[in-house]
Amino acid sequence: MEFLYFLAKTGFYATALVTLGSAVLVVTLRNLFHCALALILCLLGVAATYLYLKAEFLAMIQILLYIGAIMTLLIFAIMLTNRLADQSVSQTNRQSLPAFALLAVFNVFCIASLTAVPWKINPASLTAPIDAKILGAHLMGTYVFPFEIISVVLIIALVGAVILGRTDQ
Amino acid sequence: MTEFLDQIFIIAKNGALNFLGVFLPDWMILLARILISVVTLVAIAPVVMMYMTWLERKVLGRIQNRYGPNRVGIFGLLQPIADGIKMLTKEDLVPKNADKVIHFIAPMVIVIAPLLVLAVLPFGRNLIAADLNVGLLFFLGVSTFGVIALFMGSWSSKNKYSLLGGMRAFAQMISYEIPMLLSVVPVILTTSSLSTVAIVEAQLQGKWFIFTPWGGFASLVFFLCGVAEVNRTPFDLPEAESEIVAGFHTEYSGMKFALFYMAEFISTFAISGLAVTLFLGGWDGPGILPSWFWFGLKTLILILIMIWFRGTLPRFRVDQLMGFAWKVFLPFTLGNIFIAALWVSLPFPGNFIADTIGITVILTLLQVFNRKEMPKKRKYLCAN
Amino acid sequence: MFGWGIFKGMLVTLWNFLLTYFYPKKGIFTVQYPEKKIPVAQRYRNFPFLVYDGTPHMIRCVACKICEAECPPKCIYIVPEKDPEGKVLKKPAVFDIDYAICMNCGICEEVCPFDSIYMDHEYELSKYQRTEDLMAHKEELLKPWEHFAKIRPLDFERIEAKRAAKNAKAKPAAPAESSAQKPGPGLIPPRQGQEK
Amino acid sequence: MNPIPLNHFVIFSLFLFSIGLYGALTRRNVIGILMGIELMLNAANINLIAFSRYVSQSPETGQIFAIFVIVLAACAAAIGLAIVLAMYQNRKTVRAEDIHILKW
Repeated sequence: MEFLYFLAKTGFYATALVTLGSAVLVVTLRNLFHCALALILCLLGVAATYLYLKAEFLAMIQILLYIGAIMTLLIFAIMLTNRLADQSVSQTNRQSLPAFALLAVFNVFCIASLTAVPWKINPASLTAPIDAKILGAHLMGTYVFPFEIISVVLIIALVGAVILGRTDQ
Repeated sequence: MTEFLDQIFIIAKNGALNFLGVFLPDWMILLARILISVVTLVAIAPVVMMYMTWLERKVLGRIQNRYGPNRVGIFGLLQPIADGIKMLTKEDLVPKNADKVIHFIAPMVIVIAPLLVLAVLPFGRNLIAADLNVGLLFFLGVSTFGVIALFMGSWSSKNKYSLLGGMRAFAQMISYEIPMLLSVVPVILTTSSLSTVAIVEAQLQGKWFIFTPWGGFASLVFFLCGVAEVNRTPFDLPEAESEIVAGFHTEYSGMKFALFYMAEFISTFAISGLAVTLFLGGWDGPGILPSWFWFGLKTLILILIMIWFRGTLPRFRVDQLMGFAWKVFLPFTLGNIFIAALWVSLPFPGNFIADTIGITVILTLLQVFNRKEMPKKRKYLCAN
Repeated sequence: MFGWGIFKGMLVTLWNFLLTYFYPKKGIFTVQYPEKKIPVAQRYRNFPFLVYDGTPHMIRCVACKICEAECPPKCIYIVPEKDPEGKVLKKPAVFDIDYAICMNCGICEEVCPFDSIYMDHEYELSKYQRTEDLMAHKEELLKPWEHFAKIRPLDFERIEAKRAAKNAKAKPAAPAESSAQKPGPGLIPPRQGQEK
Repeated sequence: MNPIPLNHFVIFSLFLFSIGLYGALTRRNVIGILMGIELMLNAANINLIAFSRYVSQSPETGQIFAIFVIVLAACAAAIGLAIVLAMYQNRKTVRAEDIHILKW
């Protein structure tokens, strides 16, 4: 059985590579629609990492909400504004080099500090099963106030989006 | 005997695995166990699709007082194979300034979505490929995949008609996905579990959800949203030949077009299978016949109803199509969740009365608010 | 009620569906073409054919070329036979009808004084070449008089009666005047009557 | 069976976050910037769930926060795209550089 766990771990690194690869594609591709599809692949990779973290409910919510709702919105926006986005001109503005250098420094600094910290792993919570029922209980239990505020924020955001996007007849 | 027949596939699979176990390491056996169910599903789905096209052409023929295909094979049984060969030999056109990469990938991605859904369907007693405890959510998540793949197809072929068709299909599938999602919530509410196997177990011994007051209407809404999700008549505007050439798969020919076709039929099978699991008690049926037979029979009946729709109903106009989803289905399913909550919380006599009152209130409210759109009673002058 | 119209519509299709299985005579009317064929009406006319009595040499046509002159699209081509001395005989050596041009109007049948050309009921005439194969030569056109009796029995009786009367009159060498048309049993045969 | 060390998840989400940030900083098209932001939000989500699974006493808190983050990402995307559409209709441009004066 040892080989299977080895397979599972390599599986994680493979998904991580695929996700990072498609994330790089999102940032560098010229054609915006290809970027959106690369982003979808990246989101799928993130959903797969949730599965590795034994958060199935989150993985399904991610696929349903992120890819189903947000990406659909994004693709609609890309299509509506596609006539102006000419691909001939370079897609990145002048700050690309300094930004890249800064980020490289930031990464090196973060990795150095993060790997040095001895995380206190709590083995009990590693295998604790979390399914929709427990999440639901907590959402309705201890986190009911943020839950209500979120729904209010959602309503306001959607109404605002409709007013903003509406072409005044 | 019936127990043996009922579990015949499981016994066959275990037999094969024990046989393999002799000379394979045990972790390989675990992989083989998964592989067998995956391979059978991926092999069965196209065969089911082929013979659904045959069934559809025969039944549609009979509805229109003519024979269906009966030349190839005894009752036209080899017709799907003939269609397959025809599709394989047809030339595969790619438009000049189409987006080559996406145009090539789209048919592949659109077939993946319905195939993934089959993994979650409980075909018989412990005859399910992947018993996830988020099975239902998996189905709804994956069905959004078909929407994205459909848009990839229509956008990449850079053709006005396919873009228009793609836009309409996109809008239709999104606006019918929400009522579908909400019509499933009452089922989750009563069985308090997302796994499809638990849902079927909650409906054993004939206590199907379709007989409960909220279940009957929720199954109707789910089934109609399923028909819309699959782009079949009367919601087949996006690929209607009369409106916009052929909608999103205008620029596809040969095997790629066959893949779009296959995706539609496999998702028809998957959605009727799911409707059976959610509302018609999955594999629940009198013990004499095996459990997977009952699942097959009920799914076949639902598929026949969808074909029956195709033989009778005219097509919706675009605005009626959208209006129907947002003005009739959505408010009804929202109210239905409340009624299902009443059904679960109240004791036996109370919940029937409460539910019937609730449903009549909702239906009258719907009729009142949709008064404008409802077609007036036409008075034909030469009627008498 | 909201869905009543849809419900009635569905019942109609269900009724038709069941009809084709349990009461096929009323329901399904498809004729499986190659195995069974729909019988053609007597007055149906397709491309003409030449008649011969007994053996193909006894061809009735005397190459008088009236039909060639009368044919509107000019698709008939006749060359009379010549005996060794060069005298024109009363038989056609070459009698071609171009099926591609013929519009099967039936005028040649009406003008032919010797009852030698009639419209046929043969409709399975698909060929490979438009020019060579559709040019029907004399050999392909020749069909026995019994064939005509089989496909158009009523007309057969009427013409036989007319020919018999003409022969009887010709024998006593009385001057031939056109005998009154014997009123046949109604020129348009009722549809059921043709299956004798 | 030792699980995947926590550091690997943290480094993975760090890379994802920096790619997203790079995208948001350098992308010329506004929708490209929005995509960068989506990437950064996802990276944050991974961290939330990884830490709640490995370190915290009650593992479900991370997942609940992740749900809230997804919902808020949806609101942000909706508003962002509405702004993009309004910008596209009024100023006929999708490039971020053209919107550099605060008044209309």
